[in-house]
Amino acid sequence: MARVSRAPSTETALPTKHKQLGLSDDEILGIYNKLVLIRAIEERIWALNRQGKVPIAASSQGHEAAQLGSLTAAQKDGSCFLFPYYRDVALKIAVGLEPEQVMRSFMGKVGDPYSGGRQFPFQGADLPHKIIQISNVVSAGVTQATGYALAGKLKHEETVVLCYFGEGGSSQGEVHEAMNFAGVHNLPIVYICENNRYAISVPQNRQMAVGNVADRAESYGFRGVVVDGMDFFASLQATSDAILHARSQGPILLEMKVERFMPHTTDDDDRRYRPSNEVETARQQDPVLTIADYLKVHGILTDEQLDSMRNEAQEKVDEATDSAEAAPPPDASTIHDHLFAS
Amino acid sequence: MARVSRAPSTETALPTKHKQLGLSDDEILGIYNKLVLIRAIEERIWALNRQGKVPIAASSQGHEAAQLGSLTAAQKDGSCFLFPYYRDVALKIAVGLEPEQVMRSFMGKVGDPYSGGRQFPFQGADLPHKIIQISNVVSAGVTQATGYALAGKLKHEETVVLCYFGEGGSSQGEVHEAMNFAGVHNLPIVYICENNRYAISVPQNRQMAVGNVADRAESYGFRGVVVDGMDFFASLQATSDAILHARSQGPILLEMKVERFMPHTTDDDDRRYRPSNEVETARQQDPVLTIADYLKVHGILTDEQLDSMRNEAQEKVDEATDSAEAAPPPDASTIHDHLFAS
Amino acid sequence: MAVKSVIEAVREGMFEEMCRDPDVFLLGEDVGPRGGVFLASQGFYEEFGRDRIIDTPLAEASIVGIALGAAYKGMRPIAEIQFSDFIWPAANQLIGEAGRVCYGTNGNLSVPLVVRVPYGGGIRGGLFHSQNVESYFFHTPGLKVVAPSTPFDAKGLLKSAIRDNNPVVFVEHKKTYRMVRGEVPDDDYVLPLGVADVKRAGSGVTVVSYGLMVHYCLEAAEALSGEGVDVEVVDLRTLKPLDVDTILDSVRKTGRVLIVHEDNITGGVGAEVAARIASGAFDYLDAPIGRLCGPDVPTMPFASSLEEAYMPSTESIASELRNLAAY
Amino acid sequence: MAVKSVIEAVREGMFEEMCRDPDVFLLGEDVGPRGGVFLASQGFYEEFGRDRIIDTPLAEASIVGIALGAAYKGMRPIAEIQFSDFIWPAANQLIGEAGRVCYGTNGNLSVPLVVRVPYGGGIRGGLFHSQNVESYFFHTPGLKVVAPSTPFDAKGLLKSAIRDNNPVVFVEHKKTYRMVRGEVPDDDYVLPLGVADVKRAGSGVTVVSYGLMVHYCLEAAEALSGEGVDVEVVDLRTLKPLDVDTILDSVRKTGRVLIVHEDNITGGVGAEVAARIASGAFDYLDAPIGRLCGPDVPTMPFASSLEEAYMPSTESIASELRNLAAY
Ligand SMILES: Cc1ncc(C[n+]2csc(CCOP(=O)(O)OP(=O)(O)O)c2C)c(N)n1
Ligand SMILES: Cc1ncc(C[n+]2csc(CCOP(=O)(O)OP(=O)(O)O)c2C)c(N)n1
Ligand SMILES: [Mg+2]
Ligand SMILES: [Mg+2]
Repeated sequence: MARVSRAPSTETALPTKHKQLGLSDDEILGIYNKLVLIRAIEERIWALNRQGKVPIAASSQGHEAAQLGSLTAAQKDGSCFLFPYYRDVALKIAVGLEPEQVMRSFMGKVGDPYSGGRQFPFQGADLPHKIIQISNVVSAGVTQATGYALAGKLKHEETVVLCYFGEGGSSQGEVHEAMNFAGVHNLPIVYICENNRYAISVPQNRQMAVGNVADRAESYGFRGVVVDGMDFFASLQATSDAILHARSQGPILLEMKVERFMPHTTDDDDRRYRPSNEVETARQQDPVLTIADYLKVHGILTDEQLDSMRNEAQEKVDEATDSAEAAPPPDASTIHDHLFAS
Repeated sequence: MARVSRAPSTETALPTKHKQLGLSDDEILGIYNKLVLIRAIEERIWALNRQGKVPIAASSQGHEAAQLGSLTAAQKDGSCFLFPYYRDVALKIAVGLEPEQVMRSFMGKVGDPYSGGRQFPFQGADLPHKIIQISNVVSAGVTQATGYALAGKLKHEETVVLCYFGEGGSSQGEVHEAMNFAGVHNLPIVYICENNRYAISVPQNRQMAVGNVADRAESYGFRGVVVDGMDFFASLQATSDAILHARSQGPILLEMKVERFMPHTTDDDDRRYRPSNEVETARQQDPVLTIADYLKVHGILTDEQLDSMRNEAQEKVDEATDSAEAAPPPDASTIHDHLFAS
Repeated sequence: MAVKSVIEAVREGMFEEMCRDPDVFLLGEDVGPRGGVFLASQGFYEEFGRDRIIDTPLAEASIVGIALGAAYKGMRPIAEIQFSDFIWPAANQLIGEAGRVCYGTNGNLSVPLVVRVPYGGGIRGGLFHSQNVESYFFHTPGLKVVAPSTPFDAKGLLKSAIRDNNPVVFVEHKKTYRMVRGEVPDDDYVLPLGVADVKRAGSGVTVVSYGLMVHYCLEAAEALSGEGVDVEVVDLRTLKPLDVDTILDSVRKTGRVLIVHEDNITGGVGAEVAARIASGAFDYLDAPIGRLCGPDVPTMPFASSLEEAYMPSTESIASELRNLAAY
Repeated sequence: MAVKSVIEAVREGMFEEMCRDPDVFLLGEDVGPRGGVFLASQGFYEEFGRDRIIDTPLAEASIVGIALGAAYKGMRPIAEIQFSDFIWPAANQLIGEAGRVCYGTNGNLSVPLVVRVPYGGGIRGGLFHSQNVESYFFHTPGLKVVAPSTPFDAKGLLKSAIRDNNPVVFVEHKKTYRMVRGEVPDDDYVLPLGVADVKRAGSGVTVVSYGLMVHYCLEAAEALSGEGVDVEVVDLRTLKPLDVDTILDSVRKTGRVLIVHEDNITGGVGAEVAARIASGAFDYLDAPIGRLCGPDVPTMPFASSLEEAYMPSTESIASELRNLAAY
């Protein structure tokens, strides 16, 4: 059985959870500020889709605590390399992209940092931020991430790879092959499964006969851990632990239980298959709310601060949208560029 | 952890093991007789390869107890359908092929029951004996077997599918996908892994970081069992149990620990990678010897009978070889036949 | 006859065959309550239940492999690959296995299997939701490949494919799904596999195409008729078996031919068509064989500008036809 | 210069590159102590150790995917697929991913990867140990495809492939491994990718081929020289990039061309060669473009009679050349 990883208990008086995890008040506030911005960006993107200005978007709403928690762990570690998947929108923004870069990526404009507008938003590589995600073919990046970890090991580097996928993606044969290989070679890699119980419309019980993807780790000779991915602190803690484990002992599989608040993508209509109140209930755990509550309880955030954060975020998003809209798409003459490297 | 399945203990006075398993003296003697014939055939085939008359052969030597044990269970059940792999030579002969059919298959002659000489020996389909093995692409048959089991279930039949592969084959992603699907749909299928600890030259510890393939069953929500595949009775018992389980409760993974006595195929030279005494030691468990001992101890077989069995087998093999050699290869004009079904 | 879209025709074709034959069943990702991401199976789950409309785990190799195994047992599975770009994990089952079952068992077994594959670009699908995959299967002996362009063809050919005892890769151009509408008979009909269709008769230049591009070719032909160039449009409909006779007949008549497809030019279906013409109608040719196809970059990029630059268009087809006519 | 076989040339090429560049490593099934099933890496494990000679689990998708990931980090992996027929599980990584990395990251990343693929028939390999897979990769933008015919070419091209910053599918004809011997320089040399080689100059008929078939073409050319037919043999060497200029130059000179390959005819590389000639050298052609290729059945059957019936031979090539010369 996979272990269940928990954040430091809330009952503890002091130090607060974020301090226990080595985050200063400013740092946790900064992270929350990013989250607010990310939410504003995501909501705008969805609206832009409805206006015909963004052809397609997946949303990370509901996955943000897991993504930002694991990213924070990676950033604190300093030697991680990331292979995220298409739903890791919050993560990909939070690494340090400007809102305008984000908008350009979603609109397929020049300046898209991932693919220069050749691919769906946020697919390709953002090497300055140590991210590779070549495609959105589900789980195709998992063997590649494993190979990256192998290369890091062969080169005697400190690098730990974080490799993300959904529970749907865990059904792909390549995931089995990758984990099996990582087990044999004891690679420094953390497999992170963001389990939101749906692969588009297919519920978990039609995808697998088990409750936890993490339990599969044993089949490959390593450890599996289940964590509440709606809890930023638990996600941060579990990822930090996993990174250390991966570096010293080899692979580990971290399953983050999350909720998908939005339809699969802007193309989807989840009313066809999702019980009507499910999302509503899930939204009670919205990290945008729960982290705000936490910060307020601990006197780190006031209502006014929150308001101005939100306003600032909206302003940034407005600006980014306008300039990205004004930006040109790539010149048609570039269609043959970079087919081959020189 | 996978359970370990054991044959009825030898210590028990009476009834003898075969009787406990519902086999009469004649039946167990008949099975042994087949084994002697199979060994004679396999040895001849190897020799024919050295003479340039058989282009390629894999051998089941060392796997026979597992194969014949599981086949006997399937035959006693009466409603099984088999998807074996290339090493299941003993099984494929024992279902009821004439030695001459065997030889024709190995020589690529007209009358090869599997493919009419289009494929490597024993690949294609022997439908009269309820066997399909389209190719020897490792594990490519596993999803197909699973689909066959699904169809049987959709058609409300009694059929239980037995699907065979090596431990090497268990690394293929398709095996993961197949078992996962079988788990979700509770299919009547027994996955049988003949684990001889080598995939050609690659030892088990370079293939996987775990000791038992059977342990993986849990990842798919079903049961895994380890059995001593060098023991005919244990293999029979475990397969019988597994068939019943599959029919009433769904999939099960049976791992049979076996020994590969011969090089991977006639093309291989195992001295490049195998410790010199390993095979020698393993041969002490040769089912051709151990079952003979058993039969003699229980007064079912005498030395004279054994001699005449062997002589008879040699005669059959001689005859079969001669007539298969004399048989023509398929006519060149048939090369386009059966590209499509009508 | 009612006017229907291509997606409606596909849905009807499957629906009718599922009613007609209890051995037909559908499996794939999101084909159940969701009705498929393109809604090809909308309402099927409610009608046929979850034994015959199977939402699979996200694992294409197993979708095709399981379908194959079910076909061995006499079922007639329809496997849906959600987007053509996701067919590669299933290549082992489709290229390696399916096409060799009948041949490799000397006719002992046959495989009544349809793999439905929404494909093609022009819908802002970017590098991984636009691919033209047909030529890979075209090159694979033992597979049939069908690529309809109209609702009428889609339904009639799909029904034939389902009734065929061989593995058929049925590629459906996503852009035609809702864009192309046309009359579809209300009663049962089938169209034979392996027969091309002259969608427009003409005597001056032949254009050979399939799928979405047929419509652009027809538009171009229309445009050129005003200029005195009489274009014959041959819609291959079935890529394999390839109806070489219809192609050669047309070229022998016109002496000039342009082959148009969206797929990358090098090694595409058009290369084979050109080669057949170059050997089979050599003496009739009055001009070099033209090909207007997608360039050799990995599919349509996402940016509107690059996607447009990739796709053959009515204008570029018309211009090539003009050149050919003037040669 | 010493006389070597193709397999020796391949082994030397890899060995030298591994000595030259510590980022080069080899992974695949049985490449370790076994030295590869064709002994391409015999002695490597002992020389380079198990970090650089990695025996993988039996799982081709991961072999290529892991190699790809290692290439992202600046390694130069050589992935061995044991037989071409087993490459299909890796299609997702090779067709779907590898060829799009550089393009799909707008040049952010490149993939210095070589996938070595023993292929081809004539060795009693039957349906699943004989396949010609080159045309699938030939059709895939972003991949290079190399198919040497001689030891000299094999070594020089392999070294170039390893130094190339792009994914290269390097197909090695199994029958040439030990059958074909020739001189190989002792010192370091490379041959450029994308350049065909005129293996025999002639003025009467051009024959275009690659791999094993080049040798049969050369024999046929020899046979015909006695009959007064002067055959030029063009060995493509690299299928992609395709050296169209060399092909067209030859055809413009001879006016007659036969394309020969072992791969199934429909949609094979020869179709593209024919199409290029049909558009690029149309006015120079004195005869229909000929193709002599494997028939459209799934690879060479196992039985000697059927395998022979499948393979183009010196005799059948000579006879086609005779017909062309007489046209
Ligand atoms: C190989 C492949 N098959 C199918 C798809 C279509 N598709 C995209 S996402 C998705 C569901 C993925 O579910 P999961 O892995 O659970 O991730 P989630 O979207 O729930 O985060 C599907 C079927 C794809 N992109 N790639
Ligand atoms: C997909 C695929 N890859 C590689 C091979 C070559 N090959 C044939 S058998 C084999 C080893 C199989 O080992 P295992 O599954 O353990 O079976 P065993 O031979 O030991 O019974 C290999 C690598 C193949 N036939 N198919
Ligand atoms: Mg999910
Ligand atoms: Mg084994």
